[in-house]
Amino acid sequence: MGVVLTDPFGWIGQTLLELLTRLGLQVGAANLVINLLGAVVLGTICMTLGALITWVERKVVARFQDRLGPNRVGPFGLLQPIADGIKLLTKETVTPTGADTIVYNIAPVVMVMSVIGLWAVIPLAPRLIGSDINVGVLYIVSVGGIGTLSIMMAGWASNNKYALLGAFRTVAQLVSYEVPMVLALLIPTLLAGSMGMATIVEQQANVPYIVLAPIAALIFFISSMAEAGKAPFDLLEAESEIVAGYNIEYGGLKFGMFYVGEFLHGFTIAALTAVLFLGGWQGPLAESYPLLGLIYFLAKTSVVYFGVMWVRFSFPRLRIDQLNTFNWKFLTPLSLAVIVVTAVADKWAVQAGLSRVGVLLGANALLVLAIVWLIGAYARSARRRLERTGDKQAAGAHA
Amino acid sequence: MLDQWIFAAFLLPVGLLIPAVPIVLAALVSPHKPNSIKQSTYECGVETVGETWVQFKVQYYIFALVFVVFDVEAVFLFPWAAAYNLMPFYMVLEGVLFILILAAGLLYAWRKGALEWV
Amino acid sequence: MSALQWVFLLIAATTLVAAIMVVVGPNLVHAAMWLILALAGVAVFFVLLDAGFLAVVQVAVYIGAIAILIIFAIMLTRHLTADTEPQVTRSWWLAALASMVLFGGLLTMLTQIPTLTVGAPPLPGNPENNVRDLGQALVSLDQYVLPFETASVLLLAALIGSIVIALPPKAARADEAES
Amino acid sequence: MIPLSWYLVFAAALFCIGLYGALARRNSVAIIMGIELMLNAVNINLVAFWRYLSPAFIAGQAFAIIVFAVAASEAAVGLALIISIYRRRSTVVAEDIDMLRW
Repeated sequence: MGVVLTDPFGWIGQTLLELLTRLGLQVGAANLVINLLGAVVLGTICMTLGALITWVERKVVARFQDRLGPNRVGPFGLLQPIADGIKLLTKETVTPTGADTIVYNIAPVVMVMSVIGLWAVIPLAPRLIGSDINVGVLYIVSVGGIGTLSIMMAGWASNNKYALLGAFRTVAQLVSYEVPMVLALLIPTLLAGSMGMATIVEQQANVPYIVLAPIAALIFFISSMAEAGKAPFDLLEAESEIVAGYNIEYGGLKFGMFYVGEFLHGFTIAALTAVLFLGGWQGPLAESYPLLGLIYFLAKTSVVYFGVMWVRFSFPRLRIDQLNTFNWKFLTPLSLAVIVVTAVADKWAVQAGLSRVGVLLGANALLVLAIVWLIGAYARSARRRLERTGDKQAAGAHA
Repeated sequence: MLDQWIFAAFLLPVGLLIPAVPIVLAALVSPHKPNSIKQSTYECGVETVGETWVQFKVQYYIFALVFVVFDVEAVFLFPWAAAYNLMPFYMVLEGVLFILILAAGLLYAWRKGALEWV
Repeated sequence: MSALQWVFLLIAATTLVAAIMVVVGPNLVHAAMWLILALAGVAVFFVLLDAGFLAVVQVAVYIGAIAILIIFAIMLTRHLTADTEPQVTRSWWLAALASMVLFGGLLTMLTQIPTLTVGAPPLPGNPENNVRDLGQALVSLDQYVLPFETASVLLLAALIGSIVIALPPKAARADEAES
Repeated sequence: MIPLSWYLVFAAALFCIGLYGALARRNSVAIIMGIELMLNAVNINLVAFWRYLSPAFIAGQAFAIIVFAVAASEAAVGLALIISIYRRRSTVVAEDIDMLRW
């Protein structure tokens, strides 16, 4: 019984292994079966979670807008996702004429795969991680990139101008925001000295990286929100203003898959932020009681996810040129500056024997001051230019 | 080393199967009464005019281009960052030089107006 | 035949079929999709070769970036009549012959070398440190620091060059904004 | 265990397919796709030789990364050229692009 508390996941694996070898399987084959079982379980949990999140999000947005939200089906409307699923399941599947049928049908599946695949490298609890590969951070970048591709596929295969145009714009936004996201991912790698996700969490035992690199954490949070297509970055499928973008020709469950994939992506970026910057499963007593670590991880993820929803329901949409300018002229240079400052300051702190936390926090604070000054200077010059041209126009009107 | 990849190697196909199963199921249980109006391209009720493959602005390509260059840059920087703790100061500065050279590229694109949304 | 060998053969067959579809298919966008599949197959080979870093880089750079660039380029240069024109040159049989001859020559050359049937030696040191060694090698003065910095200059040159080439002049851009 | 020759045969086949694509296709974007296949075949060879013959030296992987950078630059500049030519001449067929022919 003590084992169950101190190492429940190892115990489950061991029990399964014994069971399978007793059934006559070799150890290697039994390990394969256990991995397959784990993958199926994790994938199913993710999918269920994706459906559940639609309920959470609708409930939360209702409270933000002073409404009740779903409350008819089941207690608190909890069975709403199931009702939605059944409704989508029985809808007629319509494939538009001229569509590239195979690509059209594969696209939503690939979309969901790219999100579920991310969970392979997320450490859920101490010693509980699907693939503890030593390139975990880059794995996230590459699997996330497949999602971009699925949008391109969906837009192209629909044989619809607006779908294709929407896909182009969405892909342009996604690849743009991928640049600061990837650059921000360099910071945890640099601080932990490893790309393995499990190692990154272990290195945050004393200080989570949000303390050491608050700007990088914010950049990652913002740019991955844009990656997930959450408001205020969702104007390419602004439901309330224009018809949806790349997925306009999709209906029934295929559309549902895009929908679930998007919601699950939102939750996944919250989990990634929690793992990379908030210490993942780290917390008091987590090391000795892994179940507690799982609870810490889920709690941190939920807090970040609430933050995502908060931003989403509070801010209006950006205009597309603002969105673009914000990324290329603010986030990308800033993330480059953050890397340079962090790399130099951290090395200097170690060599001078100063406290790492103090030096890095100081460096970040200096960077924030520099940004504020720069933006202020830019705004002043812009105002002056506007006044000058405004004067000229006024003079022209008089003459 | 290879063992660590097994889970990911299973999860990716499973991630394909899990959404595929309901979609196939839906195709089986849902009604199927196609007609040409229903199948037609949805453009807010207006009849579709011309080819779908209209010409697009080159600006999209420029963004993808800048992205490719920075993606490859990050690929070079990740091993550098992973080895950061073992490095003397001058090696860190080499990485910084690498970043600065590419920052010059970003600056060029900015001045040239390649980063404007048109 | 071990399980690993079966995996190898399966992936090799998939990749080669995908590669053939890339070069013979009439539809360019489909060719790009097949190219993506072929590139993914190559990524699996990198995993089998214990080069996990290169595998994820392969997916991130080739599938996540270059493939998107190629699809954009296909869409931007799409001809209305593209699918009806012949996709290969008149002397395509010459190209086929040349590739066949090259493949045959390479095969005979490979059979001449007897040592190629050996298995892989175990990786020295801790394989987990693979990426770290690579990172150090890239910035060590006596190893690859010159190629490393040259690569950044190359990328800078590529960025500037392709912006100069692809960006239309300012007047044309104003026209394009209208359309 | 997988012998080294398997990787080499596979890479040779991939290279030859890419070569055929680069030589025989008329569309310049398709030619670039063929070239990408060839570069991939080269990369497999580099990594396979590193793994089987000299795993102690990191050279194979370092070379492969440089090849990635070259491939990305090549695709970026090449496709930019194609787009630029398309804008002037409305063609992407390699045979018709003969501005440099005297």
